[in-house]
Amino acid sequence: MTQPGILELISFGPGGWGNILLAGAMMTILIALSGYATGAVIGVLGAWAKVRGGPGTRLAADVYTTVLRGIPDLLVIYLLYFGGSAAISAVGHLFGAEGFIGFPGFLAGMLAVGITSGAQHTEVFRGAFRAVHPGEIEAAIACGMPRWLRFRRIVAPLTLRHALPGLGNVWQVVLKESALVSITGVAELLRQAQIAAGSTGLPFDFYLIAGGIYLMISTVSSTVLHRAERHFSRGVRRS
Amino acid sequence: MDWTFLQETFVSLVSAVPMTLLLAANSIALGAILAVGIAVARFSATAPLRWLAQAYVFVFRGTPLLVQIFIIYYGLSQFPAIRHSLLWPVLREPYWCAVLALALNTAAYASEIVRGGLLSVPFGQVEAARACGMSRFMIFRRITLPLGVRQALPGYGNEMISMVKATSLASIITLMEVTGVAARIISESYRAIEVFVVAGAIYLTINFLLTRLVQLVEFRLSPHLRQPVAVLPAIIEGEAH
Amino acid sequence: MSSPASSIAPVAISVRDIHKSFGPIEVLKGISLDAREGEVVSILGSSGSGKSTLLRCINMLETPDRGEVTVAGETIEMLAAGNGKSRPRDRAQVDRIRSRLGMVFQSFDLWSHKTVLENVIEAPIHVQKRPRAECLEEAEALLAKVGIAAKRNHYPAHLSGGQQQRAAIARALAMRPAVMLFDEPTSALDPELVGEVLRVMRALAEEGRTMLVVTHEMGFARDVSSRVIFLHQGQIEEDGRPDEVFGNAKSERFRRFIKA
Amino acid sequence: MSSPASSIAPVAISVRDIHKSFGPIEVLKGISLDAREGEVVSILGSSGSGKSTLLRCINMLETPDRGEVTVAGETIEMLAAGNGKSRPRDRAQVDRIRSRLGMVFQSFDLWSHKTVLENVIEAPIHVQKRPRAECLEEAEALLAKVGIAAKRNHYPAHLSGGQQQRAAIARALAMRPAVMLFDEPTSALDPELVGEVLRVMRALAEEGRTMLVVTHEMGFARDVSSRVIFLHQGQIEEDGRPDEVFGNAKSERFRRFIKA
Amino acid sequence: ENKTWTHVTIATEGGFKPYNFTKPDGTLDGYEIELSKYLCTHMKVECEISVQNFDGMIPALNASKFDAIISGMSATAKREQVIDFSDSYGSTGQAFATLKSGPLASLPEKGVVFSLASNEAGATAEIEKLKPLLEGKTIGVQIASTGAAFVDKYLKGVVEVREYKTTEEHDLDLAAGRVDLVMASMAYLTTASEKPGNEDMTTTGPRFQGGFLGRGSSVGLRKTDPELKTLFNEAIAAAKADGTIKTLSEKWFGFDVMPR
Ligand SMILES: Nc1ncnc2c1ncn2[C@@H]1O[C@H](COP(=O)(O)OP(=O)(O)OP(=O)(O)O)[C@@H](O)[C@H]1O
Ligand SMILES: Nc1ncnc2c1ncn2[C@@H]1O[C@H](COP(=O)(O)OP(=O)(O)OP(=O)(O)O)[C@@H](O)[C@H]1O
Ligand SMILES: [Mg+2]
Ligand SMILES: [Mg+2]
Repeated sequence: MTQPGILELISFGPGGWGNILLAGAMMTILIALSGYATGAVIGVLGAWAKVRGGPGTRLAADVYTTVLRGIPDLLVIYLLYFGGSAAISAVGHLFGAEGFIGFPGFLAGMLAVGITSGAQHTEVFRGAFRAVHPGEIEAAIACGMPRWLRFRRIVAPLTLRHALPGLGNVWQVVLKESALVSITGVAELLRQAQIAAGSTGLPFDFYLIAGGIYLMISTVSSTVLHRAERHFSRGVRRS
Repeated sequence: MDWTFLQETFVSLVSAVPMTLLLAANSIALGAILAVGIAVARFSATAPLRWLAQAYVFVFRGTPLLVQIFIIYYGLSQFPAIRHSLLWPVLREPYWCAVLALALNTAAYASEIVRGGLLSVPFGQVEAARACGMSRFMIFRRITLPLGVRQALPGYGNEMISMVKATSLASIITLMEVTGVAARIISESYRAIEVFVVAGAIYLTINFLLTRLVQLVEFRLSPHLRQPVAVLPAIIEGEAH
Repeated sequence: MSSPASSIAPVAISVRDIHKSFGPIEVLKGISLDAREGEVVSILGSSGSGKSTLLRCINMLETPDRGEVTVAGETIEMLAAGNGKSRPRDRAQVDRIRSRLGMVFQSFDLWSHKTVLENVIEAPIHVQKRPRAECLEEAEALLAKVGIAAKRNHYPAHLSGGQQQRAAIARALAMRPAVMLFDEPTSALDPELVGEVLRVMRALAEEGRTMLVVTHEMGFARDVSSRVIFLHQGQIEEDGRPDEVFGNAKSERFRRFIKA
Repeated sequence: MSSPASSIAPVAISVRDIHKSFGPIEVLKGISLDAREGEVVSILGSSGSGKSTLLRCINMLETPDRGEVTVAGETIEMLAAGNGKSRPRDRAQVDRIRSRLGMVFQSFDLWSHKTVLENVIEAPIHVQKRPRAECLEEAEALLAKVGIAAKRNHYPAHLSGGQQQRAAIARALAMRPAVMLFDEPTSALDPELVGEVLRVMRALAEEGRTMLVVTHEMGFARDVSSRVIFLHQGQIEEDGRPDEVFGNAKSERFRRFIKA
Repeated sequence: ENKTWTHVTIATEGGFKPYNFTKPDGTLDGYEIELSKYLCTHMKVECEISVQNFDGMIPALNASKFDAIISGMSATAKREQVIDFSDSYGSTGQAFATLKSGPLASLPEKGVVFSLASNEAGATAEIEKLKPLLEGKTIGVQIASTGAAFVDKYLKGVVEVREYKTTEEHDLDLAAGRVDLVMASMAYLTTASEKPGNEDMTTTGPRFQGGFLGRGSSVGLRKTDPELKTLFNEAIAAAKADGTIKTLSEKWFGFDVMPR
């Protein structure tokens, strides 16, 4: 058996794995994006609870971040995928549904990525909020800006300025965390690479290819993040 | 609930905790040193040094750790040149390959966190230090780094915790740390949820202690953000005596 | 209370028995004062005497431990909190009242992510919901008035101290507040600009706007204000028309203060 | 150049033909000045005239585009950079010279992670490598001198503006600099404290320390300084003894400035 | 209540050549894929084969994500505690592989099959003969595979064991010289040595099968679906009887894997 070259492996023609890898990459992006968005929403709420909440909400937010940052993400996926199905079926039976109702793997994956990255988002937002110069927030209070307006116009943009490097990190983590979702049968990039590796006996080549594709996705996303960083750092003098 | 099974699982998993801790501690320590270096290189006046640091961060943040471990462990060993080099006694060992991969990986993330922290230091305070005649290195060591580190701590705490969890990937190169043992128990018993709950509890305990440690350090490093309660009674007392 | 004109005018702002402690230190020990429309009240006092804290309590940036603030007849309702302190009952009310109180901070505190012009139009557009075009026009006029129209598109980090201070004044004025609170509005200005800013403030006074001004400028206190207050150890030691207070101070402490 | 005494004393600091632009705006258009030991030079000028920029160029916080700075006989060597600008050749030399130049910033810029006392002893211990005990003792004396000894263990965030400014003065004095650069050192102080700080500055002058003081206090310029400089549009418009300058100014612009 | 099956979802790993694997166009192929098609036709049910991660397969089966596992899974006693198995459709036994150039390439009794079920005494005697030859060597096995169970039971303390997630990975370490030999199913090893990169790999020593090594590859089913098990057993019996298994296994493995 002669060893095919990498170009041959990723081609879209017959004998090339291009189509499968492309589908995997799309799935990875889809899971990562939806999970990241879910996480960001949770993160804003969590940071808000930690900074401004009463003792109860603060405790709840603390427990949430400690537990979810502390346990392996795989466990969350397992619990949602296997446990979630059982829960949904139980609810379904109450409403007279027949048999077993599946908890879609994609949904479990997205929620799992969202819930785990939400804990990281919370910490990033909290740290960034504390870096905002308090006088600027006071100036907004003194103008009579109601909370939401103040948040939208002053606090959020200033917080984002400090949060962006951290948010970039979380995005990178999420992008690769999406690989764990393969446990639910979702055919994302790394899973497709593993299948291809097992089917061809060329593990090294396919891991390299997968790494390259992840890098490509990263390139695009870090360009976007860099633009955002520049936008939110306007008016800052740097050493 | 099968208590004996949970108990047996717990005992097997706990015996793997030292391996997990050793991997985490070594790679975090090695990675932290590397991270500060990279963060500093990113502010360097020498363009090639800046590019090098940027490329490093790009590659190691941009690819899954799993792929990195795989390439370092299985990939490098495919080249006879490496197998016959002086590095082989180190690279031959799965343990050192894991530490290497984890450290290289965390260094990329941590350097970004440190960079963000350094950038958040108010410019005026750096200028005040310059005006005192402090050298660049002294400003870095006495002003920028302490303020920046304080700022970076929450993010870095995150990163250390991810590292503890990331050690679980070492199981793919035959290291029997907590997840490796858990995977073996699962593939023998097929009771994934129970085993993962026990493993989860163990990771949670480790990380909980780690979080508290980071919070303690955070508290110690930021007296200037607290109300001066601790100081005032001391003064009043001092004046009373 | 001071000039005949202002004693007829209605009370614009009234502060009753404000107390405030930081930890064990009681900074304000029961401050009361009224200002009528068009009155310019200078607040004097040595460093650390609580002048800034008083202004911050008035617009609830610091919650007073006790006491009452009334702006244009509306009293900020307070609730007793558990620990012997109090807090406002209705946040929306506080926001509404704040938008009638313009404040210029000692440290300017311009929003660093917005240009000078954006700083000035931010609150009128978004808090007061006035039309953008109108706000822009007014902002330009205000910036011209304080002499930094040329810097309208600069970010605060690229301005000199005096320019920042003037931008902060323009930002506060843009809200057309009933009462202006100034915390050392001219500390970073040269005499020429001080003159200009004081002219702006005088014009505001004539429009019937009330002002509380923390200042170290004796000239301003003497010549522009209609009333002078001297804070000492958390209490009002002197209160009266400038000529009364400067000419014939009751308090030994104040005589020492102005002699320096 | 001003009083007979100081014209005999050696030159402490000499600035030659400093130019500085920010983008298209030329802020300094060739400033030259010498100050002899013990001289107190007041720098006046309207807001935005470049006073802060001049001080910042002197200790190289901003790199002048052109020109030369000499402190105690040592000239900071500059290299031409590509774009028609220049930069210092030897960073260590700049650091050494800076440690002989004390600077008090317009915005104080205390180090927020250190207490007042730590701020004061930081540079003497770590830059000048003096023994800790000696530095502590001197710092306590300085803090007492500026009247904030009681706040020695507070962090800057918990101080009033005036207290911060005094801490910044103590920090600069602690380096025992040959030349002190003050950027509006009394802007946040009340008259009483201004008096105190000026007394400190006068004492420093008598010790033979040279001072360049950016100020808006005409009183200070007139009574304390031995020389007054007026900056306008990036150039020196007036330069002379206070009595000469205030009594008999050549420049129309300056007469307008002090009349305000 | 008897469930009637018309539609069955089958899980396979999709990357375990030659049992099951994916072709570049995304379709599945391999011994088990062709066999499943035969079985489904015989059972007169509509089948849907989906690719699943091997790790989560048994829990997922029990969580009803699909109905059957056909993925080279051996029916061992441990697995039978959790799920049910059909009759076996292939049993090749466990064999060793090493490098052609290595010292273990010439282990005795190459290719001889020892059954732990019918000839346990012979098998254990053979293992005793191997022990001195393997003393101190490192062996690689797939985690929790039947091979791992064998090594754990008979060679513990004699050899150092490394456990890998996939068989591919132990092949790589064999080539790198990190392990001296590997143990895996005969069917896998015969084809593995044909893969690129494994040219230097060869099977060596005796083979073991039966007993606690399990009945060989079987269809994994939920314990609650006895009807489906009956259907599969009938179909497998038919495949054995009409020679389908023999032809398919010769096509894919190069020898007959008919369970004996
Ligand atoms: N957040 C705070 N926590 C603790 N103490 C504070 C706080 N804010 C102010 N103080 C203290 O309260 C006192 C009054 O401060 P304030 O800022 O009102 O003084 P001020 O009269 O405005 O002085 P200055 O003229 O120097 O600005 C000071 O002693 C200060 O140290
Ligand atoms: N970093 C910078 N980037 C761009 N422009 C700047 C920068 N720093 C200062 N300037 C501009 O240079 C001019 C001089 O500023 P400088 O701070 O020296 O004024 P100043 O004389 O100290 O005024 P003030 O009395 O208000 O403090 C101003 O017009 C200012 O906008
Ligand atoms: Mg104040
Ligand atoms: Mg200035």
